[in-house]
Amino acid sequence: MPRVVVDVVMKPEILDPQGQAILGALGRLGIEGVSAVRQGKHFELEVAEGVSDETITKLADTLLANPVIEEFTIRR
Amino acid sequence: MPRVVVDVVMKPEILDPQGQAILGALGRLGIEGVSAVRQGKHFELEVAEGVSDETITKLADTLLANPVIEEFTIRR
Amino acid sequence: MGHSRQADRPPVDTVKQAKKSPDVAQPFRELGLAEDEYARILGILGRRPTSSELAMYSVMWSEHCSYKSSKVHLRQFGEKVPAEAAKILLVGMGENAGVVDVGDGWAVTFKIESHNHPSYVEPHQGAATGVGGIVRDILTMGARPVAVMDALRFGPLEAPDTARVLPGIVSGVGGYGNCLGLPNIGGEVVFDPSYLGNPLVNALCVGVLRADAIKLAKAEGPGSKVVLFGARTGGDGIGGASVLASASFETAGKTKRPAVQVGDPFAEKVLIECCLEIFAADLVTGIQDLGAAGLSCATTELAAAGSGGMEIDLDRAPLRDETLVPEEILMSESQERMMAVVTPANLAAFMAICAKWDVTATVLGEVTDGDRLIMRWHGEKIVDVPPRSLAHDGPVYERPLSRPYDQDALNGEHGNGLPRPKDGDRLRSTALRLIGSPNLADKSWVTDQYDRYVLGNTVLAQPEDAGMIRVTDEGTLGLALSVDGNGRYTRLDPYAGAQLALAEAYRNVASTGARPLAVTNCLNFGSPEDPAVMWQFAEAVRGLADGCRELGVPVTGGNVSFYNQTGKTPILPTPVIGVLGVIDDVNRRTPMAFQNDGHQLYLLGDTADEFGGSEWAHVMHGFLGGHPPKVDLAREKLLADILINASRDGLIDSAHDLSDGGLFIALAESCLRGDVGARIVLPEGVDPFVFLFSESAGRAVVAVPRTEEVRFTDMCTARGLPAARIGVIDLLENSLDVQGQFRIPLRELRAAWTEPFRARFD
Amino acid sequence: MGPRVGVVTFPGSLDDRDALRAVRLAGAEPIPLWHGDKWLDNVVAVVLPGGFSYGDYLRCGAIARFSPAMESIIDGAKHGMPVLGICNGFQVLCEAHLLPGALIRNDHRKFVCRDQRLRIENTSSAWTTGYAAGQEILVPLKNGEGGYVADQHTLDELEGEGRVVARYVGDNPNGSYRAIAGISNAAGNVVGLMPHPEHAVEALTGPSTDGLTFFTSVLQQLVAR
Ligand SMILES: Nc1ncnc2c1ncn2[C@@H]1O[C@H](COP(=O)(O)OP(=O)(O)O)[C@@H](O)[C@H]1O
Ligand SMILES: [Mg+2]
Repeated sequence: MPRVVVDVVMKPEILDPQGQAILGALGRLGIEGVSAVRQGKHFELEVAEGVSDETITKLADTLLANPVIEEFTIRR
Repeated sequence: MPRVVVDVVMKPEILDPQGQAILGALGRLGIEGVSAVRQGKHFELEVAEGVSDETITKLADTLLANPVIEEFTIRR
Repeated sequence: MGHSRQADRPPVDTVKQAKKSPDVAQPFRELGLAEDEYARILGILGRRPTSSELAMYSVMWSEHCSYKSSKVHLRQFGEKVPAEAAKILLVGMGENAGVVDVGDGWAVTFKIESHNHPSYVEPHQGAATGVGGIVRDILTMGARPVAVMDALRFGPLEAPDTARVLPGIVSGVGGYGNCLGLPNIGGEVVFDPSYLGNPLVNALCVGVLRADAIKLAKAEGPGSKVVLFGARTGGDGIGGASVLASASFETAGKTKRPAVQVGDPFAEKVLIECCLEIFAADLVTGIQDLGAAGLSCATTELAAAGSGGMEIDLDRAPLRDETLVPEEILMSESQERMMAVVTPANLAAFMAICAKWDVTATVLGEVTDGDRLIMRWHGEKIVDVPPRSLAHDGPVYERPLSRPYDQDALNGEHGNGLPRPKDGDRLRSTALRLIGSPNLADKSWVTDQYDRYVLGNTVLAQPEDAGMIRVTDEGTLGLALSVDGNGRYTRLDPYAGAQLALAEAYRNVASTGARPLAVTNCLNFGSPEDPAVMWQFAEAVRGLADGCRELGVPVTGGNVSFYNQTGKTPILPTPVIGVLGVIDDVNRRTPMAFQNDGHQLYLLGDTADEFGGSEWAHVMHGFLGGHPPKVDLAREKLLADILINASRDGLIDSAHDLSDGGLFIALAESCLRGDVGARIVLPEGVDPFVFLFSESAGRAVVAVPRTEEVRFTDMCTARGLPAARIGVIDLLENSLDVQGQFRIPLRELRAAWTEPFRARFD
Repeated sequence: MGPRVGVVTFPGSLDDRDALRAVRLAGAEPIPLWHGDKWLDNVVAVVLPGGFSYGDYLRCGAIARFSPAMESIIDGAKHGMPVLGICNGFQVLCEAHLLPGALIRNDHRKFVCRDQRLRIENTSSAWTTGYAAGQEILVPLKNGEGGYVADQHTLDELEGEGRVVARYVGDNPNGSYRAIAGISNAAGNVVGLMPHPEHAVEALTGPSTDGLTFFTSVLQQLVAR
């Protein structure tokens, strides 16, 4: 069954407190070379053959992401 | 600056309440053809040129994912 | 990366530029300024404003920040301040929040504020940042925030959009408050069609401090540093509160900035602890939170309250988004930021505490002995204004008012002809319909998402009449708080409606045994440009000011929210009133639950045939008309006295005030809370329907141990408060039995009460 | 004053004051500890309190686990020092691998605050000796991510070794596997608990005083030693 992946991240101009917290922890872990972290959501959907791109987009736009503050990408 | 993506999902044997809830909502939205949803986390890291695969793996394994319940994939 | 983008930007408008090009057309209208307001700015400055100055005037003179439509009315709170206020008011209206003296060297600051519009756009973040904002107001006074409350209004429970808005708002209020570690001790959830396109989110915070440790928003002492600390400044909320991002920003190549702010409760929690440590070490001479109008507001208010001026290097502000232009930085409403004035001697210690808490802190400039607020951007002067002209000398309007065209018709339509239940069976089904209606139903679906235990000082919380907290665990001093409002009553009579809201909150506080002390308010209305709305507003303020004077409780602060409407249709006028009370010994608190077998139930107060604006008329007939219940504030005072004395002397072991839904609902709630039954005997000659469901004000039900009955009734008789014995608590009964009429098993009652929310949202 | 019992404050800890109060009411000397200090100030037992350390960003407890204080606590725990993790503290202990399994989002996906009945199933851990086996207690529960999960093998092992310290009675409030509310390590000195005993230590402010026994239990142990 085909799998579709939808990744949702905060719009770049919106605060991403989680990314900030992770970046802080990296320092304490002694991991270097990472200059920015953004955290988002990752969805893996199993869809039937015929499901259209429009359907997936509608799904992402209404349910998986909040378009007021987030944006998404779809990978099939 | 190179970007690395780490996706983290729950191991299949662990209950995923958020994925379940989305599946339930799909029915109510009248979207058909989706048979399973898993929700995970999506990280976008900006890393310096020289950062090795090992470093990223260590980062994912010790911080970004909890190996007790989660598994991860890395895309560079 | 910053540099290449910098090249795309239009040159920054400077004071020099403004002098050289007096005739440049400026987008003041798009920024919400009227022609005459713009002319006034030209007069104040003697030249055209720079675009940064224009941005500042536009946000500072917005309705939200300047109170230009409400100011002339709000003055009454000061003019009619009750004599009692002199004894307790340490800081009055006008500061971030009022402060009252509660004894034992302790002071309390509390305030309620709206976040209605953002919560409609993005329910979770809108509500969350509403809580965040009010908590910072309280913190700014030098207090430790100790509890929050939330008064919420939604469209009909069954409306599809309510399923979007309500869960998001509740998770936002809970998510932010829980993460700050502040117990939520009460609030309201009310449904009415008028709120469908415009929900209300009113958040209250209360804080405690030592009476000698109050902090003020004031920049004093030339040479003192102006420090911005907390979160970095981003582009969020520009256009959220008061203006829309204008054409001038589009020329900077911007797509639209997000209209909502996103909150980071963790950052705020850390900021709170950091500030409290800074206060404890006495390191600031003035402090201000950044809320609406962000840096514009903080700098001008600090400077305006001081005796000197201020100079700021705006380019030092740490940014989250390097592309922001000065105008945007000045207007940004990024959350979790504070501004402090710190003497050079204290600066190092101040910075060390910030570092300990990992809080970014940056010196932006300093206090001067001049009288101007000056800002520079990479060395060029972009702002040079008299700060008081922004903070205090904004426009003031006496907006036209007129009684709504339908007011007389509304009041004339009494609804006396509405069919009333006449026999026991019909009274029973009415009772079940009411307790299972959204406004009266169990709210624990909402309140179970709020932490009420954290800090370990919560003595009473929802669903009690008022929340109560212990000030410290080393003493017994306690605070009680209730928030109430009734839009339907206020629509029928705004003067009385505001007083009824005040009376209800006052009565709720007294029901717990605490003495009401002070008032805060959040006035939610439609457009001030609509004379009918303005009349409602003026009447409500007059009613509240008169009511506070009569009850002897001063208004210490509050908030006005206008433009609550869908299209041209305003919401029901909704003043939400918060009353703070004090109790010497929290161990003497009176809970609402019926507990002990055989204790006698007394109804205090008078019951008249009053159904105007009632839940019964609303639920059973969808009807609104007539007049709200009569207001008798002298009676409210007497009732409160009796409730307080009875609690202190141990004469009662439960009390519950009567409000929406009347006596039956109060009895049902007390039975369900204690999980015990009661037998009710209707007094001779009463109309059972009126007795059970009328919403007459000034009433409460108390449970009196048999041993205290004589003392209690003697006290009521001596003071002239009607007290009628109406029944007894019956542990074996397991039902609410209204003898001769109907009997409802508690299980059935509870099922009806909990059904609406679970069925809708689970 | 009794033995010194430490309570760690992480950025975002919320119930640290409550835990200090519970320690005091139990008769021990409460010692506040700062997450950034490795030095544990001569405490003989440690409580990791509830809250949202580091905002619960990433995963609850994931970032707190790497603090300097935790390094010392992990070390101490391995040498038998009693450690109690409450709510967020439980999450930190799982992230630190001092306890098996993990805590995930409640199955109903809402934060829940309610008075919860628990059954104490293990009375030999350092923190539960004062209870009677099978005793039912009432304490507040408040969490958004309180669902205890582990693989079958681990669950069976926990059950087999009697390391399920407390179980939810009545409705499972968060979808925890096998209604598990708390567990201990094999040695019994480290206990993680999702509900909040520190909020049930005074009749005035809690639903009961049943929670106090967690703190008096450890005290008796320490004094007996
Ligand atoms: N949004 C809310 N947040 C917190 N507590 C609430 C909320 N809504 C209602 N409550 C609580 O539920 C109880 C019942 O509410 P309500 O019927 O409005 O009380 P009252 O009529 O006494 O003012 C009160 O304790 C109130 O504080
Ligand atoms: Mg009440």
